[in-house]
Amino acid sequence: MALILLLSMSAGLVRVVIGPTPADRMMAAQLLGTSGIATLLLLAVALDVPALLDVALIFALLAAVSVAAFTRRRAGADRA
Amino acid sequence: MPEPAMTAPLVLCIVLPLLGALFATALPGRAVAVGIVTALVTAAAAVALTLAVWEQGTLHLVLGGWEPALAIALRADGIATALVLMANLVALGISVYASGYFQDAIRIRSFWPLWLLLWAALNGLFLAGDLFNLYVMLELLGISAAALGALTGNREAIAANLRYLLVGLLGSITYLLGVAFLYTAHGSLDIGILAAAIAANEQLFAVDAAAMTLMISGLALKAALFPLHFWLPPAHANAPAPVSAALSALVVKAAFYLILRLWLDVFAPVTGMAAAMLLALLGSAAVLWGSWRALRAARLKLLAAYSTVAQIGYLFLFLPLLVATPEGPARDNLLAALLLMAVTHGFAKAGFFLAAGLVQTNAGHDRIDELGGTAQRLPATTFAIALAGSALIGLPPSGSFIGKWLLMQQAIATGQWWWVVVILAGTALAAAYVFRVLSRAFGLEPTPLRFITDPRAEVPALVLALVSVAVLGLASGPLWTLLGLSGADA
Amino acid sequence: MTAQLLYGGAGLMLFVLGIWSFLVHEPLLRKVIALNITGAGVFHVLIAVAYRGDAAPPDPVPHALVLTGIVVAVSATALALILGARLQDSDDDA
Amino acid sequence: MTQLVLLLLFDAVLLITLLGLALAAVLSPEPRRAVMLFIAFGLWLALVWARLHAPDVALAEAAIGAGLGGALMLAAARRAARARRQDAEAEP
Amino acid sequence: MSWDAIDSLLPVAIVLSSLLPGVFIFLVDEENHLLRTVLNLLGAVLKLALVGLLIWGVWLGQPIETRIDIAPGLTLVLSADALSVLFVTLSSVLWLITTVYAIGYLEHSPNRSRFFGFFSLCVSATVGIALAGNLITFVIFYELLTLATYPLVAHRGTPEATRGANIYLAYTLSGGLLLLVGAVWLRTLIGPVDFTVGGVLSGLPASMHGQLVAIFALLLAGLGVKAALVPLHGWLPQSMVAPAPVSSLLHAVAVVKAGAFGIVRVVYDVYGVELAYQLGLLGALGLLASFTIVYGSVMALAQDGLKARLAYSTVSQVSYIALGASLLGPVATIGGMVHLVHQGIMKITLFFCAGNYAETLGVHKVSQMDGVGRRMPLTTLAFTVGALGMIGIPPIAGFVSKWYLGLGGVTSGQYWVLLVLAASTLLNAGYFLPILYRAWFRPAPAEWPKEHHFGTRFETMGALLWPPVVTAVLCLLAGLLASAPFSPLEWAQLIAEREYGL
Amino acid sequence: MTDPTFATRPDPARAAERDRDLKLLLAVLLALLGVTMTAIYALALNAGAAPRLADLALARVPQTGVDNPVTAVLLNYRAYDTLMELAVLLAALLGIWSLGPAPAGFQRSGPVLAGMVSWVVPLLIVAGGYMLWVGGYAPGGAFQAGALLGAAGVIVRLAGDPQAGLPGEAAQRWLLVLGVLVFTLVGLGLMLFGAGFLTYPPKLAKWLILLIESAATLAIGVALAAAYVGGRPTATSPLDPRPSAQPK
Amino acid sequence: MELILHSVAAVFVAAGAAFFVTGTVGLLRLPDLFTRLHALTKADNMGLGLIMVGLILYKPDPFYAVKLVLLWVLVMVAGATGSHLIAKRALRRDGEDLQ
Repeated sequence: MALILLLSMSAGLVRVVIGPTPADRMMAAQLLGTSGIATLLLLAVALDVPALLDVALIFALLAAVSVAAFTRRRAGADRA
Repeated sequence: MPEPAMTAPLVLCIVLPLLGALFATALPGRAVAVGIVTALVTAAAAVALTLAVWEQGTLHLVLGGWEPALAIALRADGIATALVLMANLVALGISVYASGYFQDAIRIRSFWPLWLLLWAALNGLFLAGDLFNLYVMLELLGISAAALGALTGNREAIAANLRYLLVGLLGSITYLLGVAFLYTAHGSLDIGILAAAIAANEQLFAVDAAAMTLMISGLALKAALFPLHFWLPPAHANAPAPVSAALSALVVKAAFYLILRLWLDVFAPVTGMAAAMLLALLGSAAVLWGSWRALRAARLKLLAAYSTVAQIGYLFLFLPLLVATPEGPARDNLLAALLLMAVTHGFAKAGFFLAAGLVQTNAGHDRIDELGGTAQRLPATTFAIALAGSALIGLPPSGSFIGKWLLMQQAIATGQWWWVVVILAGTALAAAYVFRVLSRAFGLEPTPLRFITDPRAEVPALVLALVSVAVLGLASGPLWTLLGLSGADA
Repeated sequence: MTAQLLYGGAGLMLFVLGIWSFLVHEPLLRKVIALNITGAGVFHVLIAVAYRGDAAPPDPVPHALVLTGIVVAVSATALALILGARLQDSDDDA
Repeated sequence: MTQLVLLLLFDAVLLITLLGLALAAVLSPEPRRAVMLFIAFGLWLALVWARLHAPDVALAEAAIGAGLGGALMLAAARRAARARRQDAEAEP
Repeated sequence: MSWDAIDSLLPVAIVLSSLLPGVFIFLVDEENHLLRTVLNLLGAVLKLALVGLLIWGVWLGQPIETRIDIAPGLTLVLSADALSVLFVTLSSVLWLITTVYAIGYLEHSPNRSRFFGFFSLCVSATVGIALAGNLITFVIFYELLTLATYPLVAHRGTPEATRGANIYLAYTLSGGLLLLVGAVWLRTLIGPVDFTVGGVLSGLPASMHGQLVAIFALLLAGLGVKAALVPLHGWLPQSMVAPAPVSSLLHAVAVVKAGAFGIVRVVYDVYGVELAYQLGLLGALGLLASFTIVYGSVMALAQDGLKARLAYSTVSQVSYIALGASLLGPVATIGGMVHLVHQGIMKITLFFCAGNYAETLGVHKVSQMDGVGRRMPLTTLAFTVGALGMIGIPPIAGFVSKWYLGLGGVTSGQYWVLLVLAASTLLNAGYFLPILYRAWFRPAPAEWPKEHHFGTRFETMGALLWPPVVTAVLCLLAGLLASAPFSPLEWAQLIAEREYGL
Repeated sequence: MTDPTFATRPDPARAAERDRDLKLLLAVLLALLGVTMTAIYALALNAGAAPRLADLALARVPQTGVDNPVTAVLLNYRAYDTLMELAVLLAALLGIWSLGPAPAGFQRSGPVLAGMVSWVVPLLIVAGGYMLWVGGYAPGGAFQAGALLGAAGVIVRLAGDPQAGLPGEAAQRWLLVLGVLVFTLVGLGLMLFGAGFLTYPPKLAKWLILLIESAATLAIGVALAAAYVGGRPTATSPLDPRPSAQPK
Repeated sequence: MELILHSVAAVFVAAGAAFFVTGTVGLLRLPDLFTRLHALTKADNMGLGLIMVGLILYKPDPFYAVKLVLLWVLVMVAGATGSHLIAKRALRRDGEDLQ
């Protein structure tokens, strides 16, 4: 199962690489994040390492941070 | 479990500057006072450590009370102690000098904590008995050194130190990969255990050799061995003077110390003539190229920086001779001479840079061709440059004279006479670049009234330079005792 | 120990890839990324060594080393990037 | 047995994509794309650590790779992109 | 005090008696003339007293030696034998006189603390060379001498001074390096090289003789630079830009003598005359010395600058010492040894006088010396004594040296030495007599180039006048009282007896 | 990185070609190196000392005061490394501070982002606390917790507060040194009482480690957030008005 | 019993995975940004939700379940905010990030 997810993620990666717009890449990254969480959850079960759940939790929390980081603009930066 | 009181200096040498750095960070208004007090107590701890090693031989402390394999060991043998003593005395001098060097509050606040962290890293590095701990120390050293070097804030300094930081990171990562290999093969990080394991497992020669190659090339990058020296001159030449002194005299030496430690202790069964020859050839190139560039340098501090490249090169010339010389008094002498060269260079280069900084402050620049008047207005400083310079050349009486004497002696004795040619050429070039500076001191300028005008700035440089010449050149016997080596006639 | 070899080998590939990129690419950001990838390669080797199959508990020592290494790497990255920013500022001023 | 093969396949895909990501990150001249790829690389790395039973490291990697390191690098990438644009404007 | 307590401290005390005042002089404020003068003279007098003690001890045959381990296996040995006493005495006596002269000469120019500091260091290095008991000690002090003289040559600060100093440095440091290699090489062969009467190498197997010849070449090249053997003499005329006291003491005495003294040490106390002769080293040395003697004199003829002429004369005269060392047999040794002293006092007289002419009248060239004898009779008288001594006119000191050298040549069957001496004497006369003629018999010009009046009742300042007069008297005494006890000749005979085991 | 020495090149087209060749050559060489190292690594894995430190480290865990073996290594067996690692972080931050004041912050957040921030930040802090606590017996610990706190700072700065929600300079400085300070003082205190530097008595180990970890978490969080701010705190300096005050 | 639970869980997980695959395919194949955005949010929320249900069924433990639900909510919020921000930026075409 995890394998399928992984394959799907790999395909998603293509979008990250090819773009064409940064928005596309970001969306793809978001999808990657989510499927990464899913993969971690499955791995937690498959490998019997419950702590991977915490890893997934942090993934989710920090996905928010990275989305914000991607879309913020510096005060005073010119709108070129 | 050794008596804590006995091994206390071992810990204190590292912890005291660390604490000082913390207080200097937390109390920025009192940074100078905290710094000076810390410098004094740390140097005192280093002296105490030296006395302890002098009396009892190698000190060894496993932190945490676990099995040595599991925990981190601190150890102070003769080599480490000699370098610790040198580093701490030099650092004390630099601290005194720095207490008057920086003028604006922001620099003062930035300098002291970083400087004390650097100091802690130096002591920690010299005293570490664990390969991964050494990695952490290397990083602490590299990061604080690069940050200190950029403190002047001008473009060249930032660019040079950024490059220094990146190169240093590359070096330490490469080193770490070597450590990973060793852990894979031998399951330990402790220097002593690894040494035994490497000696016992000859079938892992390939792994050990690979690890050695990785670690030594990573460290050679940090020690600025030719041709990996490219980052050093701009970084050292553009840093504030006390920082340049510390970088050139101590930080580079720390990387070399590690190479030596690995060479002598950990990889002793793996090292061979081919590797030693390669390193010594690079060392020769460093001697010649560094000296040549120093001769052509337009600026005083750049000259000093290139001279460091050359001086580090000399230290590598010892390796093939160490390989070729069987255990015994001759090898002891060679090892002691190696240490003597390193220690002397530490004192001399620190003195040189401090004095150069003073010249720069006084003249507003450090272009050698225009220094005449300044050199003459500051007789004590010029004198310090002269003393330090003669130690860099290797003129008697200086520690490096004895070092070079013994080096040449062993080169002739082992039939590797070609190093003598390198040493001679390097010495002649060094004389040329040092006297190129000194000849500016004899101009038609007005007479200075006093020998010393600004004691806090001039005395440290003078004292450090004097130590490299008078103390190390005339009474280096105690070094042999400290190293625990027989001082027999070779 | 197939997994160990697989992941360790991949780590070594990452290591050389990072070094290659560090050597050939000029911009600071690319050098920093390259260094981080090099570091990741070394961590790979360590974690692979620690891995002892799915049944046995892994060796905690390399894990701790890698954790320390990560902190060091991020510290250095931060300093390098901000040094680069200052450098760019001084270029802009000039 | 199949499980073993599947796991091996999983390993293979994970590593190939990981190396591919690293290569793409390293080869990308556009700073922001490089950083994004690097962040994705960090995510993958966390998966690797998870796979190798190193949850502590995976936690740290997730926090650093996706969080701080990424944010720091993004800030730098923004600067770099701006500098590139300025250069491009200045050139013609 | 008993000899036991003294004999291990005396040599080091002699070195320190000028080293410590030197260090303190650096710290003296520039305007504090009195303190500086007191320090200078105190050191010089103290040293002289200590040297007196030393002479007495050596005469009695006391072993006087200081040993300091600077590193295991490397020992600094300061010891006194008859040969070192000769050189030490010469340096100490002349130091005192030159210090007085230098105070008069320089007390009104800038950077005095620096000058006198280095001046004292120079003398310390020179006595260190004299007292060196082994090769490494010799090398150390030899290099120190280079370092300490460099600032003195560069002292004036003019571009020519800097250039001269750099040339001086290039020569002497390169020489020092060769010497260093030779010393290291020798040490690897036989261990510590203590200077021993009769040499230390005679026991070595013949297979090593090739190496010994190579080492000798290295040592000779190193020492020959300071001894100004042709073709290594190029620095000497260049460094005449230095102030007169420097030229007089250092270049006439200390530096060149250090080289010559080193050659003597190497021949007698390292190789041993017998071995050196067997290896054919003496012949080579003799040829080199003879060539230098003639070449220096010829060059001196062509110089118009007074100091330059004296400098080439030095090149020529110092090689008499090497010549003496190169001839097998005690008589030639006596000639060479005694010339070490005689040339020193004669040449310093000449340089003092040259300094006086320059300082008082602004006269720098031979062609400007018309009638100086009438303007400055005492100085010119001293000059005359020195010049005639150089030519070898009895009863002045120089005659004694040449006599013994000639005799040495004859007794060793090398008659060509006489030829060299004759040629040299003729040439000496050729470049000194015209000066004397001009000074005494040509009318003085209406105006001197740059005349100073010091407001004394003598022709010039007392501190400048008396030193050359005293040294001129010494030249006469050394010749007249050559056979008195403790005269240089007697001492040279003592050395020769000990070296040849007579 | 710009290098002035390589700034001028005579012929760009040929230089570019040579550059490419060089890159390729380097790539080939490094690939060979990678393959060689992999072979050597395989050798090391096969012939190496198989359990390495694993068994020993796991066996001693009960005496360390914590149940998570990684935490045991980090804060007990190799506590000294961790102490120095905190010092590295401090050094990097001090280096950043030495380079000048913080650059401008970000534009103020819109309502959606503000809404997210308003509950992600507390969540991050809670998660940090959880990580810290859980570190004693399960994966987690001071560093992960500190990183979460740092991430909270990042998101606060992204949302418009240029100081990333950090306190004033004086407080920041104390918080920064807190981790190393507590660590060192505990170590020295133990030495003073005869146990040896960083040698915890088994009974106290758990609490001492928790104390150190708490301090370290705070310090790491503050250091990471401050590193993201990217310069000296500016609020205390009257010369630099807070950039966010400028309307844009 | 356990076997049935596991099978059901597996079905859920498989369904979730299918959603992910769909999302990815959508991301790759759909013509413009906004339709891609749509596909993405679908895959996100549904895929993850399904997998979580599967996992909760696989290992029924309250603490575990709470954590999973929290995780899901978090992902939803972050996803929603992210999509919103992306869309806003893309529509306005301002800001240096999205030139």
